[in-house]
Amino acid sequence: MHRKNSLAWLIGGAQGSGVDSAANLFAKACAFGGLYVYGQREYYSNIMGEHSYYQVTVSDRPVRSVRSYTDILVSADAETVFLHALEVKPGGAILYDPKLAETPLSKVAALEHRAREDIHSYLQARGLPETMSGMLHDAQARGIQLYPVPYDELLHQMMGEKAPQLAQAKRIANAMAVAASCALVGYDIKLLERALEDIFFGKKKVIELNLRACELAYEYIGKHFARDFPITLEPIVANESRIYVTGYQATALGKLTAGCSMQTYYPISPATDESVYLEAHQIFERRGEQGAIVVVQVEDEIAAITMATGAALAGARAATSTSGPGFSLMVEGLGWAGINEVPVVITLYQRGSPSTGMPTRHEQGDLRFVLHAGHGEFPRIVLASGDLEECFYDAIRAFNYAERYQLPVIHLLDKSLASSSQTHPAFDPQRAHIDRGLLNSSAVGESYKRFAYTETGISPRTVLGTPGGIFWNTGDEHDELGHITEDPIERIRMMDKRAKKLEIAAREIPLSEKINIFGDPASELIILSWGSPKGAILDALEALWAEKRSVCFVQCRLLSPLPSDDLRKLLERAKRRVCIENNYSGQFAGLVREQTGIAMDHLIVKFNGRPITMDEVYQSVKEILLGTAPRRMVLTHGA
Amino acid sequence: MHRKNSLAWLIGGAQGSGVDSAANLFAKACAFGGLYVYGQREYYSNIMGEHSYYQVTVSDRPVRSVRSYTDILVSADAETVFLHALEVKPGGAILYDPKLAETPLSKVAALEHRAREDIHSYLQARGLPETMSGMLHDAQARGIQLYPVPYDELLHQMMGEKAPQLAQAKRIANAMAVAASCALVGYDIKLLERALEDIFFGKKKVIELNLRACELAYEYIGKHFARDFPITLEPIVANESRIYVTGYQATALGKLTAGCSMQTYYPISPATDESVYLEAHQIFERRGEQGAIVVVQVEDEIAAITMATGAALAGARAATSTSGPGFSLMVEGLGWAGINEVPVVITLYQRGSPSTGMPTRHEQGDLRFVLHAGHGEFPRIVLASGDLEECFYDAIRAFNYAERYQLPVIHLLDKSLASSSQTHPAFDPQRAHIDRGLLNSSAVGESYKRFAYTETGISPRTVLGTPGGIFWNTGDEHDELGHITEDPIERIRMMDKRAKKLEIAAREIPLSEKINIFGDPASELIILSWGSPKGAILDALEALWAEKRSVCFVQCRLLSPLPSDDLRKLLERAKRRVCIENNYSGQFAGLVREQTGIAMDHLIVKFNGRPITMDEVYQSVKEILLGTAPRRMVLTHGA
Amino acid sequence: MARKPQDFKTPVHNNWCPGCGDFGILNAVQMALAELDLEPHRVVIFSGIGCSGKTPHYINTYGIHTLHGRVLPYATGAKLANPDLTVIAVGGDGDGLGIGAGHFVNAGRRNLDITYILHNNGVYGLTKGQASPTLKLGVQTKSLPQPNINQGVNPLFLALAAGYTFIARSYAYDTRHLVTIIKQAIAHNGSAFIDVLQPCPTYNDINTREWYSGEDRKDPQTGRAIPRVYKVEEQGYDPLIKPGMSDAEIAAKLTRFIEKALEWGERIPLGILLKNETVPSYEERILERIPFYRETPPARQRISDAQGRPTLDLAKLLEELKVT
Amino acid sequence: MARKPQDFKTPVHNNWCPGCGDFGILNAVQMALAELDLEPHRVVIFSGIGCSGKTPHYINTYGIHTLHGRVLPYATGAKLANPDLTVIAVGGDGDGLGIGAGHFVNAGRRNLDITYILHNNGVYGLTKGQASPTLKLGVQTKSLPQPNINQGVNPLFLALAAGYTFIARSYAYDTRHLVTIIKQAIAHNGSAFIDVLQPCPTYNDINTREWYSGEDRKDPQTGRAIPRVYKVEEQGYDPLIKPGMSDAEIAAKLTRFIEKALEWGERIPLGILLKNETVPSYEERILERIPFYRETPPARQRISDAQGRPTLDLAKLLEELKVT
Ligand SMILES: Cc1ncc(C[n+]2csc(CCOP(=O)(O)OP(=O)(O)O)c2C)c(N)n1
Ligand SMILES: Cc1ncc(C[n+]2csc(CCOP(=O)(O)OP(=O)(O)O)c2C)c(N)n1
Ligand code: SF4
Ligand code: SF4
Ligand SMILES: [Mg+2]
Ligand SMILES: [Mg+2]
Repeated sequence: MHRKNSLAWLIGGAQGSGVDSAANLFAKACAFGGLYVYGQREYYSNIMGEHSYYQVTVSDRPVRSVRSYTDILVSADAETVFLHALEVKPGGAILYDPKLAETPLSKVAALEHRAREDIHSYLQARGLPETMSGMLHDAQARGIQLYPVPYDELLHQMMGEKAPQLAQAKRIANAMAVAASCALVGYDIKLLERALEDIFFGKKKVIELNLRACELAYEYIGKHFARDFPITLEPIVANESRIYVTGYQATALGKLTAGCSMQTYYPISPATDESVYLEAHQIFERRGEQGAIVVVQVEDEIAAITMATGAALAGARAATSTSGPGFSLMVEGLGWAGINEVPVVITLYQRGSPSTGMPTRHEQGDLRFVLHAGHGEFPRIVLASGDLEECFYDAIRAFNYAERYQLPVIHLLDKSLASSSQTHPAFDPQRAHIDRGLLNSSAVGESYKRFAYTETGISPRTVLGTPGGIFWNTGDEHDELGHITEDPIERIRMMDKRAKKLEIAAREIPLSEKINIFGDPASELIILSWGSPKGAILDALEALWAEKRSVCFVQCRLLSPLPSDDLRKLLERAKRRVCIENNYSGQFAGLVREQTGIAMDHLIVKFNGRPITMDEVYQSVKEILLGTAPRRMVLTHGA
Repeated sequence: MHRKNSLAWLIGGAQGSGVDSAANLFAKACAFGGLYVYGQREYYSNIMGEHSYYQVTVSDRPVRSVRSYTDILVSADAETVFLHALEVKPGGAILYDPKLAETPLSKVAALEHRAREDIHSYLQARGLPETMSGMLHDAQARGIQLYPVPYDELLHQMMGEKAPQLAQAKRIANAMAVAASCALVGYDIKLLERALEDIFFGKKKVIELNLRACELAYEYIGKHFARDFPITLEPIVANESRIYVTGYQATALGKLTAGCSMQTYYPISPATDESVYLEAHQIFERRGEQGAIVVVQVEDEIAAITMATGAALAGARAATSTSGPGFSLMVEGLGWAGINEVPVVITLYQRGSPSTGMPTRHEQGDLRFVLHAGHGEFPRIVLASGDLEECFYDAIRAFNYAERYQLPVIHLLDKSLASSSQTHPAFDPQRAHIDRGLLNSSAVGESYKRFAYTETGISPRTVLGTPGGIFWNTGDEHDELGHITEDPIERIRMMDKRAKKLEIAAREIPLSEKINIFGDPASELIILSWGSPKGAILDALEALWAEKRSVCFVQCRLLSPLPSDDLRKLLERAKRRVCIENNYSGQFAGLVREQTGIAMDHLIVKFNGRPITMDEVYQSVKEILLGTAPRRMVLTHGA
Repeated sequence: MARKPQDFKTPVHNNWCPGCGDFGILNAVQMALAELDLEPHRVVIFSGIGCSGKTPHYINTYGIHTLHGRVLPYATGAKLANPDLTVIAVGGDGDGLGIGAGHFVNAGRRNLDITYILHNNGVYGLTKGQASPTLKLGVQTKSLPQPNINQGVNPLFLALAAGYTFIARSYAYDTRHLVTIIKQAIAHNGSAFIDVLQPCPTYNDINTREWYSGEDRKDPQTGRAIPRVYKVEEQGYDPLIKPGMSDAEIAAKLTRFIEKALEWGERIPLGILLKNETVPSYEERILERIPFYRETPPARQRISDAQGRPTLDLAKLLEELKVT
Repeated sequence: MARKPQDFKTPVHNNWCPGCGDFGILNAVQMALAELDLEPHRVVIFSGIGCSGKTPHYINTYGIHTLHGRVLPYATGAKLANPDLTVIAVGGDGDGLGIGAGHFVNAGRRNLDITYILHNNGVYGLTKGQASPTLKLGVQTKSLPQPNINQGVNPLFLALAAGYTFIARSYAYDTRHLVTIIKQAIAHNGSAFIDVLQPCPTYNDINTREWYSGEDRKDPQTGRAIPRVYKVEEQGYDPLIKPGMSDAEIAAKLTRFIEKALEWGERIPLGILLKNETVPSYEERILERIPFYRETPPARQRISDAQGRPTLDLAKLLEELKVT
């Protein structure tokens, strides 16, 4: 069966050998052709040598998630074949270097013990040799086409004695594999050329070298293999200005748009990339003048949150960006910002946890923690983005909420968002608005009270350095001036005042910023979720709707204050409810039950460190609809 | 109306002026007379000068809480009269130093702004002078008897020129006030003498000096005032061996009994006292040999938890003790202990929060935080003691749970427990049992796997130094040996294994250690609570039951794993349900709803930094029974 | 019209113990601010947690009483966001060198233009007298049940190792001296650290006012106490390291500094012990990256127009991501 | 039968980059353990987080890979609980002197008998090459977009300020030297600190193997590289401070130490720079409090009998609380 413009592509190889760049090359080549692209990177907490891979989904319709299967597997090493061959769909292809074909399983040093055992059993059970070709034979038997491409030979043929060194050769070979992929699906090599020019911008020699190698590989496929691959890609016309953007970039761009002028950070995966990107773009244009963000690499995450808070007190829009272990260290600082009503933004990229966990893997395991982090009780706003567009606009909102309600805001993201890339209509600053709340930037007079009791609990704010605006802060309970008090009545008033702000926020924030509803809430089944599963759910929904399944998806974006009334109303009416989350216990389902009293009928969780795929959602939802699903379903896809 | 052996006594004065010692003296004098005593200390986060006070409830039946009113107010300074006179019941007494009578309100420098304003309005409204005597006049008008005692004169009379210095004189005057109180209620001065001897054990001169001064004060009351005070105290016979113990001591004694041999701490109120007590008792007797606990004051709470964890790995029963801000810093270490299945005990004394909050004040605001502290998900056991007996036995249980289920255990206490003292039957080591779980203390052979998958999720443990027991630990996800893995399937297995342990704990821990039920669950109203409100609730229950009110009290002691099925069954059948907590949002009520689906009909909360009194419970529960109560009631008693 | 110390006082009730050295430091800060004639709203006092942590509440400038051990990163954040502020950090020895030691070391590496005043009383005052990191090994103050089991850390030495470019010591009861030092510390362009010997009469009965002033060792002839503290400037000590000095000259300076830093017990040096002008301040380093940092630091960026529209030229940034 | 380095290896796949200095340190630790003929189960290797943090997994002794920056308190806890263990802590420079600087300073104050090996590569390896606290101001490694904005901290100097009683430096590629140093560090009764220069070929292209061995400055005559690193012991440097030395002798030792500690760039000293035997170890200090600590340390207390009954004589403790 021939398919046009719909492809699941995967490249795998050793960390540090250029797998990402190759994937980026392929993705951009597709994107330049007007196709929609979604890419997701998987890698070890390691600098060189461990297995990494990159999945790219390409389509002529928007795509937002990875697939459980692969159409074309590009293997930069034997390990990739061992680990991913079984994901390749019948009718799909495996590209590989024939010189690796006889690599025995035992020589693939970096393989995980469990994986090695499983592959061993698999091959043994089938009487196949425990080598890469054993795997390939098996694949072929399952209807997969094999494409051996002798990269070295082609390179030598092209360069003769001047063939590049091993490390560089690997990188070029990866680019050649991309070219071979293009050849397979009949995609115009001109677009690959454009991608090369874009990626190696300005580096003429590199472009030329890569291009020639790519051409050779492209031709090689044409010459040596039948043109019978059932999937083709063709450029289409895009009637919009589109970017190919990664999650951490989208967030960083949102921060810059919001006017974030100071970011502190301590390196940590997968949050670091955002800060590095910001630092690389520390100087930029503002209307009529130059703008800048001061990015500070600090000594630890305690310094990160406290320094950002200090900057916020001085009037800067300030943020810090981190992941689980770092956030764990920020908890005390969060409480201080809470009691002192300081608008500070914490961007939290969740990752595989607990503890050091799986530093470069995906999870949504920190929801409950961020809601309750810090001893005692103080208001905070927590919002979770579900895709790259939301990363951008929510990053702006985070600062608005922080300043309007004078409290710490946690912008909840995760590894999957951070390291996925997507083609997307260019972000529109016109849709962004900056709300600095009750901020007095000039003299306010003798009797200024930073924490004056007001109707809304929000007191007009000054920043350090404002004439006539002197205030005091303390982590202790305080009076309206900000001086320490242990008076039991003042205490009650101050607690009420702070709590009030969250009530106001719950009332003022429009529903559209709290919840997204896709489909008809009166459907057979309501899928409830938050954060990054959105993409896979939406992709699955399309397929389900195409089959006329009655399913609705409610995405919750505001997690504190939780729109409990709205959720209750939606869920009460539902016939069946399922919550989908990337964690062990179904934290969001618990939260919803706590605040609405409504329990889920089903829970779909995944906690193996990999994001949920479209197919997993599709399958498990279908099981629920068919009535064959258990209450709790654990998804397991991913190498 | 005459009352025998039932008294609410309160002494107030400047921090550092001996108020505590005087209260201790009075309490012990009563306790030596076989009476039941409950004492509660209130003080500022300050070393000298701020207002502190101490409430003592005395009775011939067990008492477990403070009262909202005072029968005898002993004022060591004018501030005490300004702050507490209104709490004195008609028929009660105020003891004071007549030389302070004309102290104007404006001269009481340490008064809180809000309190000053209120007292000002109060006196002004009544046309009274803004002095201590203004307050006293008002009291008298309300039927309170005044007892001026000229301490200085009496002291001078006794010692002439040799009268002690100011600071010491204050302390002696406080002892004299205790003696005067005894005289008022006709309590035998011999028992006061015994208390003096006990407290100043061995310091002959001090005892003598205080005793003589006390005698003078005692006589002074007899000579100058009518013997018409309506309350009397009389010794009764105690048929048991009883101790007068403070919460932090009870916990420390539990730890020592449990065999805790290493405690790390960083000073913090109100947790420090426990560590100081342990250090003071670092050497003790074990059957047949000497025992010791190594108490280490470390550089911060991060070091406290990590060092204790290191000690636990080496096989010591190890603990650390802290309060909110300290716990906030321990969160990352907690997660590491969780993923590495290290039995470590954290004793958490909750205090007024958030942030630095009210460091020496009471609150139960950390429940949700301890349940979810740490990024990601890992099992922990959380148990909360409700009184001093539970402090002792739970401290032992904490270690047993930790070692049996190989996980961090949080023993949740609070300021009220830490600083309340109570007469109590001597703790019984016979009731204590030590369970070290699956601990291999000798060679286990070549193939030892620290994290071997088992039926229960619990793997036999070795400690550092065990021959043949070598293992590895890492904060990363790991395989059975403890080596890093990012394998998605190994990951699922390890998460399941760890989670399993909590299921086993939930099954194995007997109901009696999870829940206490007082009264008939089929009553009109079920009171749900956890932790220190227990005392006030039980004291109120007695009064309510005496009035034949149909009320039952369910105290939850195990908070993780929450005995949700048991709670659900109890609550489902209830006609009405109220949850009583010392926090703002009713955290436990939320937890119960999350895990049982059952919402409370009423919530009684208190968050002004003071513990709940018996009268507050009595009043508010009665309102509920009468149907006049709002859904959420905020208690406010306390100066 | 020049300011008076009175202008820097607040009506907040002070609850330090009578005779506490903190009073001397408080007064000195207020006098220094007055003598420098700084506008109160341009000054921010940051503090940690402890008795000393209450200082900002008693001073009529912006006052930020932060978390235990975290005074330096908070102060750093504010100063980075608005370099026009005069930023002073104060805190206890437990705060700064116990729980806060990591920040102390790492702040030294920045050389940001702030002043850090350490209230060195040898104890954790507010938690009732446990040994602080500066208390010497084996010393037993009255609040300790047993002699101190840890070595004391030398704040001056540690400050040098960390990279502070202005290192001084003063004494809480010599207000005049302390005022002079604080003024110079504020004037110094870089991180200034002042180790202030601060008697805690309540818990530390070893390093008392009497001990510092040598009441226990009177001159047998005059009967006068021979103070332990003395001023290095009176001995012609020159703390200045300036551009152009040879390596040998600098090495000699450091050697003298270390000699002084190690003195304790019988003779305790006070004064400016190091003033290194050869190290660029953090602000100068930022200027290398962001040339207009001084004019529009983070706190003064015009991030939106009157309508609340972002001023950022996003299109330019999107350029490099464009695919169609 | 003497042990071999091989006995201390595990089959775990090592995933450091080719040429990483960590290999040299790993080998040296294994060789030192073998040469000291230590029983594997009596040794515990603790590590922080970073590339270096993976070390314990490659060593066949108890191996505890802890949290970022916390290696010292974990190690301290184990050693305190069971002083019979040989405890070695290893970790990165970011780990130890960035996020862990507070513990580094405060562990120095204890002088507990442990060995701490710092993998000093000037970068945060595992997070892709950001500047670590030891990287010098203005240096730009290939992983940095701009020159380093912070001053580098001097680990040796900081160790001295903190109170370590054994301070040495070695070089990852001079395994023999490193083995000798590690053995002496383990033998030292007190806190031993070894600053190991560890090239990170992936991210640090400044302090490379070639740089340390002076490949950029060849002797014009012989054509041989003139190494930057040299051994102080070859120059007759004597690091020992021992009981009975006069103050002046000690001061002279410290001055020489500081001279050496400050050398960098053209000449980089390796070797034991300080070995102070005048400071009691933490164990000795505990023994002052608990005389039987060595026989029954926390990990070896008999806390219950065979029936699980507590052995504590509680009655005695209750005595002082008794009222009836
Ligand atoms: C994280 C944390 N741990 C512990 C405390 C409790 N605490 C309050 S003050 C203090 C010590 C104060 O000592 P120091 O810093 O020397 O200041 P001083 O009181 O002597 O001025 C401590 C440990 C706290 N507030 N926060
Ligand atoms: C609390 C916390 N913050 C951040 C990280 C992320 N992290 C992992 S390794 C590392 C730095 C490692 O650098 P270094 O200590 O120098 O060790 P190296 O990799 O160079 O050996 C960081 C910041 C973490 N694991 N934990
Ligand atoms: S305890 Fe010491 S430092 Fe604190 S206020 Fe009292 S005297 Fe000052
Ligand atoms: S990044 Fe550097 S330190 Fe880490 S393994 Fe590679 S070479 Fe070694
Ligand atoms: Mg102090
Ligand atoms: Mg490093």
